[in-house]
Amino acid sequence: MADLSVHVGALALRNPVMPASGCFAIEYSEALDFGRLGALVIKSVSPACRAGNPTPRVAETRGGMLNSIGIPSKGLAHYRRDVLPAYTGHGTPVVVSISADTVDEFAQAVAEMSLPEVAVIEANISCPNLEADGMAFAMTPETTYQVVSAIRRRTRHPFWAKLTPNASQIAAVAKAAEEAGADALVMGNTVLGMAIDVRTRKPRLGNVMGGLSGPAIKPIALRMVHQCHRAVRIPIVGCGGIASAEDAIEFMLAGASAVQVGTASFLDPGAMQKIIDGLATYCEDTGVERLRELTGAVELDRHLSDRWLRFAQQSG
Amino acid sequence: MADLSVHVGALALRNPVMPASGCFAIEYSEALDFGRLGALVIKSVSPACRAGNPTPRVAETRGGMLNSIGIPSKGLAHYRRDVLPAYTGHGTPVVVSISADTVDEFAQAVAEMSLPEVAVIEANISCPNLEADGMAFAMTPETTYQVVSAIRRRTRHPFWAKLTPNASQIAAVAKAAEEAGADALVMGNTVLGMAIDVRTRKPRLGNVMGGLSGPAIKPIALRMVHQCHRAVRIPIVGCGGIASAEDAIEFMLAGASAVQVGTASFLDPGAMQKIIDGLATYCEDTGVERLRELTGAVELDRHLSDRWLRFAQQSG
Amino acid sequence: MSKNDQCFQRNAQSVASHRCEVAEHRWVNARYKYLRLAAEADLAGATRPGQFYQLRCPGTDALQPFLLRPMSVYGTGPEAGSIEFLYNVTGVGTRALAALEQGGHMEIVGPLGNTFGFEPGFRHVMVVARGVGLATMAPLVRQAAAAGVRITAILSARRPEDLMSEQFLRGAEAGLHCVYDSDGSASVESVEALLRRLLDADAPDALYTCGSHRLLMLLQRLLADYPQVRGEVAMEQRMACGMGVCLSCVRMFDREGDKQFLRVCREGPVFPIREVVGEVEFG
Amino acid sequence: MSKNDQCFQRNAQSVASHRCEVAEHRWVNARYKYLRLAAEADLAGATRPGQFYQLRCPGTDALQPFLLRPMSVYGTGPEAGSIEFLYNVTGVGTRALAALEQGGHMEIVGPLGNTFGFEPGFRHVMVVARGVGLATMAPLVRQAAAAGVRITAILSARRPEDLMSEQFLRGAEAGLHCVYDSDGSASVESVEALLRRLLDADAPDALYTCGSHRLLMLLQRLLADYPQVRGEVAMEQRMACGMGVCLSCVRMFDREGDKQFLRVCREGPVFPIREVVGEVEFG
Ligand SMILES: Cc1cc2nc3c(=O)[nH]c(=O)nc-3n(C[C@H](O)[C@H](O)[C@H](O)COP(=O)(O)OP(=O)(O)OC[C@H]3O[C@@H](n4cnc5c(N)ncnc54)[C@H](O)[C@@H]3O)c2cc1C
Ligand SMILES: Cc1cc2nc3c(=O)[nH]c(=O)nc-3n(C[C@H](O)[C@H](O)[C@H](O)COP(=O)(O)OP(=O)(O)OC[C@H]3O[C@@H](n4cnc5c(N)ncnc54)[C@H](O)[C@@H]3O)c2cc1C
Ligand SMILES: Cc1cc2nc3c(=O)[nH]c(=O)nc-3n(C[C@H](O)[C@H](O)[C@H](O)COP(=O)(O)O)c2cc1C
Ligand SMILES: Cc1cc2nc3c(=O)[nH]c(=O)nc-3n(C[C@H](O)[C@H](O)[C@H](O)COP(=O)(O)O)c2cc1C
Ligand code: FES
Ligand code: FES
Repeated sequence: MADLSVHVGALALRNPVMPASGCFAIEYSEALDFGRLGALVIKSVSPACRAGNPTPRVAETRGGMLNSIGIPSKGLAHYRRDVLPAYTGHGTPVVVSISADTVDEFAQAVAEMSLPEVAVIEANISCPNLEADGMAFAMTPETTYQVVSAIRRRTRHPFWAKLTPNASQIAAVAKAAEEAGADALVMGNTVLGMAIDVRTRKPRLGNVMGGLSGPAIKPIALRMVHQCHRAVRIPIVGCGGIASAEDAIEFMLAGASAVQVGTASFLDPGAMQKIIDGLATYCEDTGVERLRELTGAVELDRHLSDRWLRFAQQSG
Repeated sequence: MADLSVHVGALALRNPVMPASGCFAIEYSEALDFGRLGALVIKSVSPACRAGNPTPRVAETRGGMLNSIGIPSKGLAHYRRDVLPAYTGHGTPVVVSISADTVDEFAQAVAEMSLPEVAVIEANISCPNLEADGMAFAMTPETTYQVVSAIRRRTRHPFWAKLTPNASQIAAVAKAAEEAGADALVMGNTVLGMAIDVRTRKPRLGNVMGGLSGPAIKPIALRMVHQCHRAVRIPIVGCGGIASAEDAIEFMLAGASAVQVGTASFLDPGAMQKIIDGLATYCEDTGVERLRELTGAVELDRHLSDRWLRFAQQSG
Repeated sequence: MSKNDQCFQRNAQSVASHRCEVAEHRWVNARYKYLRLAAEADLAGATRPGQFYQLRCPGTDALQPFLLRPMSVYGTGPEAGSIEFLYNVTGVGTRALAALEQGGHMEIVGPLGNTFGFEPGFRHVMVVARGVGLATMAPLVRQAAAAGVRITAILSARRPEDLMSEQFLRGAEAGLHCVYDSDGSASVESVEALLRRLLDADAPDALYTCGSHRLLMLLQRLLADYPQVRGEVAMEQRMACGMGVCLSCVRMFDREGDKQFLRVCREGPVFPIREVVGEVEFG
Repeated sequence: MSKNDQCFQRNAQSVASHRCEVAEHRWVNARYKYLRLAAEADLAGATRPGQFYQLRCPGTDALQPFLLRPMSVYGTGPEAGSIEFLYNVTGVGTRALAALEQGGHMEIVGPLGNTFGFEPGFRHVMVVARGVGLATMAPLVRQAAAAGVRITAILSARRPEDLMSEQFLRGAEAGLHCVYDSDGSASVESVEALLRRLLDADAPDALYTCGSHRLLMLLQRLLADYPQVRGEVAMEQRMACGMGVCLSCVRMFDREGDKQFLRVCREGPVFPIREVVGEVEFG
């Protein structure tokens, strides 16, 4: 049996497969053995109490779905008391995901959640920054640097910055997060989208726009993982449209050290376990001994363009 | 029979359905009556001669495809002599799409192609700007303004700026194009993506990365059309994942005056005609007399968020 | 939200995606289809009345559903792996599903959701159903009949040919009252009069409803006058995960004076009628 | 690129997406399936040997092809709407296709591409096939047989059980030479010796090949010594549109000393063997 263990920085995981925030909760223990996952990532919590967005909160699209759940939250104290404990007894590292509205609130919240029972804090900096007119922190390198460095100053806990695919200069954003002290990147969140019901002429989501996830966005997320991998030296956790072991391998080849599975669990709550099993099978079938060696192992032919150009120049 | 005619600025079209550049050529006359389309948009041409990108140039993804054709070109003189004439005799407005490497080359090429037999010039400013390190012109408002205003100075022809969904601040880019004098926007082009073959570990495209198109990107393109519609007063031509009459309607409701169909034709070369027929049926079924009245007619409930907040506040 | 030692409301021993074979699939009337699936697992033993599954409706060339579709269990057994659904063919998913042929395969995820608060000691129950509500409450009717509990059923439909009373009772004995839009007997006023007469004559231990928001609101109002009658409703909401994970399916409920959002897929789909907040629809 | 008065190389009177019913679908050996479709349109009349269609392989739960799959026409008729394919079950699309049941439906787009340069006045033709090449050249064999032209066929395969010579000839008479990897007779040296012997003994008017790059390169080399023999090959390349529109399927050819990119789907799939540029593979 191949060695499926991976590292994300100093953190060792028994395998690279973990849930994506917001697509996992304690109820999945009815369908999965939490002790066999790589890590447990909990739904984002925000310090501010919020009810979340109007219904309908989900709509389907071709090969994917839109959601505008928002981050319903009852605050950090409630979270620590009533949410977190259920996740900490499974022998699997727990990742707490934080959202916040301002740089200070973010840093403060991360500090507060830097608890011994929490292995990693994931900062969901794809969420709106109220100080920048609601534009997500991770949309620009500048605001990324600001929030990540503020967080770094307040915690010694391993922390991952979760980037958004809506950013146009993803390599620069990734570098800003690295320079500001993030231990790893999660690439990435949902892509902003919209759908309209042509019968009622109304948006399909109560909130009008929402985040696109699922296989439809996989090529975009994969491209961004590859771009981040070229740009930074910190590890990358790939996320976006992963639904099979082959998808997970694709992300690892592109540069991911581990992967998160979101929407795929909605179609099969046992999806993560099937992906883990599939990784073992892939390794056996292809003679890979240590899965982690796949990270960044895409075979790029650096001379291909030149060869092609020379070849093509023969034509008139 | 409903009135399907629309206007894109001063240009009147018999219906809103036209091909997307690069997804249409004279060979489709085997499958379509060009006299029944709204307009004919030809594959982008660049003044510089190019062979295009290495093969393989296409790969499929979930609900879409990646392409890295590039813009093979034999220059403008060849285009004018050997390509354009085949399109001009069908009684349907011809849209010439131009790509270029620099601002000056762009402006020069548009000027050169501002011919009487050409109804509109589409400037594919989603293509790489060699003066900005290969970043596409339409990635930032600044470079958009530069190239569009340079083009505007050189032509009196109607011209449309084709934007890229890879830009993060799409409303600002749209406004820059409007202020710089574009007559309309085409929203939008492909989304940059990537795919890896997990068996060979090689990228599925010879060029490594490529543009994602097809239904997978529809929610993204639709959202951007909506954002552009809120930001500018010039007309918008919607493009991205349109494969059915309902998709076309969805784009019109979001703010498009006309639509372009790309990838869908590859799955059925008669797709555009079926969409046109479907638009007529939709109008009949829903009692719409003038299709153009649908532009921007999405029903947004401006008070919904407030109502929801008040409703949600009841909860503890 | 009720808690047990698992720190969450456990609705099933285990939930999984089950690959099933289509054992029977046919039209019941112009709009509804009956579907019987055969699974490996003991779904009959694992599933309780009121629970639902999420169906992975197989795509066709023209229809490509992505999310699963929540469907109440219409019946189970007699074989352990046998499970039945009764569904309205409406949108993308159910139209795609309708094309599935006998002998074909599909996946379903479940069992999901809670169950009706039925107690074998009950003497008399009343069910008020309309449309798809009928599929949801059929297992409850069977349960009540098996327990020897007397059943009064009020069935509402557009027209007599839409009623499906045989599909509802499946041989169970019940005092049956059918009301129709077509002759006005299904109007709120008529149904109110009918219900008051029935409740006054022989108040049931519990009253269950599903399938009509209008009937639900009526029953909530009526039940204020019959405090001894337990009232339950099976609700619907857009779902993604169906397991309580994604928070898409919330509705507001008034639980012991505390208004709160509950997940239809987890704390429901069955809720006390008295707790429903007659919310306006959003979006 | 050849031009006619339509300013492009017209390969068919009209091209359309045809909805077909699966009339027959069965395994031919462990890797190949035979598929016969029934369409409304007169595909038999519209399709010429060497042409292909793009198949919209219907998705399954696990396999969801997006692009159409190019497939040579293996045969047409006797009914006007009848069209046959013979395909290798390999990746996402063909595995999904293999699951399609008799009586099911699928869409195909065509006819696409050019045709073999066969002339009824020919006396003798030679066909060299391997793998899927067999499907592509089967209609040419039938055409030659019908025209009373003598046929020499060299079939290459991994092992005797992979050969499908009956599927290739379909009753046509031919001088048949079978070579195998398993006994070494399919090695380039052996095949070269065989071909030289055959060409020297009775040079054909034309020699056609499909299905092996190695054989193609060998034939290109050999044909230099037999300038009077016309040589043609049917090529493959990744495709999106299949109609000459998207420019994805280009390969380089040397046409009258001018190296140029041609579209396999439009200027091909049949090209003169002598024009092929033995390009390295990219990507
Ligand atoms: C717990 C529960 C049990 C149900 N049981 C039954 C049943 O036994 N028989 C039956 O006919 N119907 C039942 N429904 C309703 C059924 O889920 C919808 O009719 C179905 O999802 C419509 O799918 P569609 O693809 O045809 O429609 P589409 O319009 O294509 O659906 C688009 C999206 O909206 C969702 N949606 C549409 N209508 C509803 C609805 N009424 N409730 C929740 N989501 C909806 C779909 O699930 C899908 O995600 C139940 C719903 C719930 C929540
Ligand atoms: C003109 C032409 C005629 C053909 N005729 C036949 C035939 O009669 N019988 C037969 O078995 N095969 C034939 N092929 C090859 C056939 O198209 C591929 O085997 C098939 O596309 C593989 O699809 P897949 O989904 O199984 O593989 P996947 O690996 O899932 O395919 C992924 C993508 O690559 C493309 N692709 C993969 N292999 C090839 C290939 N060899 N050539 C072109 N594109 C490819 C697919 O079309 C698809 O777009 C022909 C190809 C061409 C170009
Ligand atoms: C219903 C839903 C809720 C989500 N909630 C959160 C969240 O609270 N915090 C967060 O960082 N990401 C959230 N996401 C984004 C996912 O974590 C993930 O990044 C995204 O869905 C892409 O992965 P996928 O395609 O595998 O789903 C949510 C996604 C979905 C679909
Ligand atoms: C094969 C292919 C080639 C394309 N070539 C061009 C091009 O030359 N110029 C251009 O502006 N857009 C080009 N595009 C982008 C399309 O015009 C269109 O914007 C995009 O594909 C999204 O629309 P769709 O989802 O309907 O295909 C190309 C797209 C494809 C798939
Ligand atoms: S559907 Fe996900 S929480 Fe109910
Ligand atoms: S496949 Fe599109 S040009 Fe050949």
